[in-house]
Amino acid sequence: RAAEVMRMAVTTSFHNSGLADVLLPQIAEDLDLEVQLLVVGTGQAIRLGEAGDVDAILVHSRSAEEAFVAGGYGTHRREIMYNDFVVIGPAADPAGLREAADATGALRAIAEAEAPFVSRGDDSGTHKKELSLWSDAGVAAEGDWYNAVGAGMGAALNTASGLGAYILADRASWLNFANKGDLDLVFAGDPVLFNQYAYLPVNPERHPHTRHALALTLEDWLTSDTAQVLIDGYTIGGETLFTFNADQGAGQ
Amino acid sequence: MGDLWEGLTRAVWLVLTLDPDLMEISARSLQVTLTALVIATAIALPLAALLSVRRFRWRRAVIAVLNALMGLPPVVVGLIVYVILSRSGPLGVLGLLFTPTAMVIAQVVIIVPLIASIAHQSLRELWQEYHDLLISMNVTQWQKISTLLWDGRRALLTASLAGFGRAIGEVGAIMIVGGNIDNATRVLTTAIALETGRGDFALALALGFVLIGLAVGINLAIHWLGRTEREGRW
Amino acid sequence: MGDLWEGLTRAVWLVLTLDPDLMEISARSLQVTLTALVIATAIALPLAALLSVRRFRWRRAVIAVLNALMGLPPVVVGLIVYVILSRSGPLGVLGLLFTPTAMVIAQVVIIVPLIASIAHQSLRELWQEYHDLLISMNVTQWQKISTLLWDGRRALLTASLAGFGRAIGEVGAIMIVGGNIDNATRVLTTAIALETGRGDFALALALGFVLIGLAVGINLAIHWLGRTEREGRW
Amino acid sequence: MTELFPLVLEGACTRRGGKDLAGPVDLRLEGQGASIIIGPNGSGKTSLLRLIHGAARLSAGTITWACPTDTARHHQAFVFQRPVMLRRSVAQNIAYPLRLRGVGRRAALDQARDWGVRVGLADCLDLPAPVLSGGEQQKLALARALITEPRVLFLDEPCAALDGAATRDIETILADAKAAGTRIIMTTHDIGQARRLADEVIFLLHGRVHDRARADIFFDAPATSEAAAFLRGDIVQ
Amino acid sequence: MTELFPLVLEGACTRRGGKDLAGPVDLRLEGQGASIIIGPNGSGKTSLLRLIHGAARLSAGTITWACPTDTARHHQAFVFQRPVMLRRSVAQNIAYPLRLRGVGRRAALDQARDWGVRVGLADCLDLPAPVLSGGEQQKLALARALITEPRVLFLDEPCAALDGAATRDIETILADAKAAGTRIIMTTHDIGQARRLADEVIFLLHGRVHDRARADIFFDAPATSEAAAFLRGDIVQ
Ligand SMILES: Nc1ncnc2c1ncn2[C@@H]1O[C@H](COP(=O)(O)OP(=O)(O)OP(=O)(O)O)[C@@H](O)[C@H]1O
Ligand SMILES: Nc1ncnc2c1ncn2[C@@H]1O[C@H](COP(=O)(O)OP(=O)(O)OP(=O)(O)O)[C@@H](O)[C@H]1O
Ligand SMILES: [Mg+2]
Ligand SMILES: [Mg+2]
Repeated sequence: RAAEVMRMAVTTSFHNSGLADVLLPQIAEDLDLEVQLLVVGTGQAIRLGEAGDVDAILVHSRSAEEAFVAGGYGTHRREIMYNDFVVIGPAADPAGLREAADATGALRAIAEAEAPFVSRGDDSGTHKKELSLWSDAGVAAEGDWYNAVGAGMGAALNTASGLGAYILADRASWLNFANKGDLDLVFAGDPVLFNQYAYLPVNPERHPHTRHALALTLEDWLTSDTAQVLIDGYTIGGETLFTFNADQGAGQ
Repeated sequence: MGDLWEGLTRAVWLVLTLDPDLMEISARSLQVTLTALVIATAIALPLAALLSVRRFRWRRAVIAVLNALMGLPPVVVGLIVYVILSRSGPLGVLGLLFTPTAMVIAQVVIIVPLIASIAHQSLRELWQEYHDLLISMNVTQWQKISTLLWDGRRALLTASLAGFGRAIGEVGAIMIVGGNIDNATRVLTTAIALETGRGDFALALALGFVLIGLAVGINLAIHWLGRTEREGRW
Repeated sequence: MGDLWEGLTRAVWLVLTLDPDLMEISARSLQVTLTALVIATAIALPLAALLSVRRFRWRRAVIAVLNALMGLPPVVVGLIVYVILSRSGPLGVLGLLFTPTAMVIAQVVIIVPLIASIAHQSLRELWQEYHDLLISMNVTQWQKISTLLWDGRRALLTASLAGFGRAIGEVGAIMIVGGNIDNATRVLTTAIALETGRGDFALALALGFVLIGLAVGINLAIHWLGRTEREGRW
Repeated sequence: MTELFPLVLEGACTRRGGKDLAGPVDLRLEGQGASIIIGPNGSGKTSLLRLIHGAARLSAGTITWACPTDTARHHQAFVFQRPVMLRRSVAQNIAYPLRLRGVGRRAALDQARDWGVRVGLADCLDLPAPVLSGGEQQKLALARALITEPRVLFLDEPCAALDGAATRDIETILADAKAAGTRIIMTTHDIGQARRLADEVIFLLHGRVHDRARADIFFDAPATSEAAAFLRGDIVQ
Repeated sequence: MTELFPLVLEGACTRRGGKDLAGPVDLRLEGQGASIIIGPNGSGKTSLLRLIHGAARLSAGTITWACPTDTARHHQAFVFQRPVMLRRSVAQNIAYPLRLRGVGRRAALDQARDWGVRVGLADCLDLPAPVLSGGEQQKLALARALITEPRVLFLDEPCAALDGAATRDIETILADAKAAGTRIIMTTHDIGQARRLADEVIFLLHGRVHDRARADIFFDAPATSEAAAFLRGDIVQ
């Protein structure tokens, strides 16, 4: 048992990647700190932070994060790493996404073919990304083929697997997902699909009971070289998942 | 606490304005639950009566297992139904996954043991009362069962209502087999889970209050109907 | 279907190897559920007995509401408990959120109406039988209640087991108030939900089978203990 | 009409919780008249009646009717010491055995009302049966047994809660039934009633047949000292 | 010792489902002896007994004891027509009222065993009460009522299911209790028993007191034609 305990709310996509299982034991060893993860939706993570029920949050939804800091709920926002979104679909690829030039093209192909598509539909970072891609593509995301499931990444993937549908997912969740069925990765690589994770300690002025010092210690560790090695070195099936991009000079 | 209050006012507002989304998912909740309830009741009550009147070797064991199955975790039920109905599963060709039918199936599996256990509990007492008379009249198994079910109907209401309550508030299983698809399989509970995940606690609570109101309303209505029957000792 | 089979074998394997993670979360599941069960039973049974023996103006309404509350959706209970225990809520200073205690509280709220309703159902019958005698003996309210509870103990077992079943299989509420924190508040059901989200159905099913085995085992054990009492007409 | 009798019990015995409630009993009953079973409280009268009727489990021995047991069961009716009231109206209670035999609702209820009036329940036909007074419940049970016109009628202290007039009425009904060929097997603690109705008496003690005799012989000159003591109202051993 | 009597009923009436089960009744009961209530089935004997005892709701009129009702209730016991068996052993059933009064477990059970033996239940003290025979259940109910040494004892056909010897024993116990000052209010259909026990007779018809007289007068020269008919065993109107 570690001497200190703190709580951090993270999104399902981060947790599903399995990276936490690599980072947390090292944190416990280096800092003698047990980080308790609350794995929830992005919106819920932010609400937990606002209520002071956790000491820090790690999410990927830039506008919501900035509003969080602007509202005085968090002290600051620190970017840690990014991964990327990928489009998953039936291996047969009926809409022909594999030929698409960029992300918007891929989505347009789905809409034109009216191939079944599963949307998270839960205002998560992934969902917001998907919506912005649809609007970039100039396609109205509606119709029988468009299924807004209102669920976490894993549940949405399960649904897509059951329906044989396309879905936008983060690479980490996809690689860790076991119920692939006949789904396959059909599109990836467009820089617009990069997915930035940021760390936000909860503001101790608003919630004096929060363990702010521990949150800052953890931030230092997450932006340290140790973390960089672990994050960049984390692979599944030979694929790198995350790219460490913390500005190591920006620490407090 | 602010969330509670805001949830309440939003619930009132949603209901007063007859919010179309709310109406749709409430109607679907009711439809799925009532269908499941009718099916489950039709299975569970005769089963309970049979277990009361019939002595066979494994009777105690069957009753214990039935009791135990009240604890069937909904997520597990959901998973099993998912695996069976999924495209690669044995019943995949029916294409039932992510339809209200799949949700009904899962709910039936969940509430049959509950209704049967509670019903058995009161039918057993009634059977002890009736036993001598019915045995002496040399009635058939089927006549025993129908007599018990008819004369015990008041008590069986509690069993059915317990099933109704469990089904309408259930989320774990129907999330998996229904998929919470907007305009297709979204019901009140899955919508609540969604709003919770989004962090919109007030809306989640508002939907929750609507759901509680619905459940309480239906119960009160049934009790009120029950009361209009002649008030007797049964 | 392959998942079902693989789930079964993995369940057997996990149990046979006494997998330490499994042991830990199973123990926590049991601890939380049994604590909640003890508390809920201590509240619900006397309440049920009181409702049976005492006539007051709103009695029928209270019973109907209690029946209705069996349908209290767990996610809503979870949310309400969350809002109350949250740091910005009225009981936030206690720091109970995301602890097993919070999970116990939510479970108690969920199963009290269930246990009370079912218990009331059978105590009402017993009270009809005993009514004349006890009234004629001029017993106090408290003596009525304790006599009913004692002589009806067999039937009350079903009520408690129903509560146990509901509590141990519950996931919606304890996910919200417990947070499913590894090594702290993870229990079997939340672990199942987690594995389901990861798409690892086989592991989820394996945990589910362990959970079902646990529930069935405890039920059978209790029934077996019940049988060792003298076999009688009650 | 198939013949039900003679009925032969050989070493018949019903046991519960390790105790012989009645038996072992050897008995041969012929097809006519009324057999009255008497004996002290707890001597096993009820148990023996239930055993013969088939409502109690036969733990040892045999019970043989002259026809298949199922046929025999079909022609029997039983009036319990503590009548069981179905949670229905009085008329529905009396009609119940007819409904079981497939008689239509209307016809069954009409007959039930007739019988209700005959046993003196005219005023309470539409009450819920469980609210009836003790005597009324016994009358109901009688009507419910008689309505199927059984060929064998078991009665367990059918008049214990009845007033004098009702007792006389019921005795008349029973005598009529007997005259019409119904075999009556009955217990009672009312020695006067036993005298009036009995063709033969079976005296039970500790679950066994202690004495059995033609009624006139039994009452006038009981063969055993226990029977004599019982008739005098003394404590039997 | 506070005085319980006289007990005065004025227009007392218990109603159920729009029907007067008993009453309106005007009655003044003094503190001595045994009042036997008789009347046809359904005439309201049980209802009147329950009303006086306080087990049935008083729908109209008043019932006044010479002391506060609570005190009066404390000194009463009631033996029901259809005895209620607690789902416990016989001994525990008999001990139950003592336990309610705070007597220790051991002491209560010892007394219960004594009383069980006195009413003739020596052999079944450890059986579960619900399996007892009809007569044994009535004996249990009697013992359970007598064990608290009540000053007023209500009995609703207490010997209906008892054999001759048991009836005589119970009558002796009741006569002893009466001699020791216990006020007895009892119903019965056994006119012989009424003659043996009654100091006064209350004749009930359609829920009302139709006749009331000293026992010797009532039985030898009933004042009303209905009472005379009832005693003859004729149907009363
Ligand atoms: N809840 C009720 N609703 C309507 N009628 C009732 C109710 N309870 C009892 N009665 C009727 O009231 C009458 C009086 O009943 P009660 O039990 O007092 O009679 P009783 O004189 O004790 O008869 P018995 O000699 O048969 O025991 C009966 O005719 C009975 O059917
Ligand atoms: N399940 C049981 N276990 C043990 N003893 C039992 C059981 N059932 C009945 N008995 C006993 O068996 C004996 C016979 O009972 P039964 O009812 O046949 O007597 P009975 O002759 O009808 O008496 P009564 O005249 O009082 O009605 C009684 O002493 C009773 O206590
Ligand atoms: Mg008997
Ligand atoms: Mg009566």
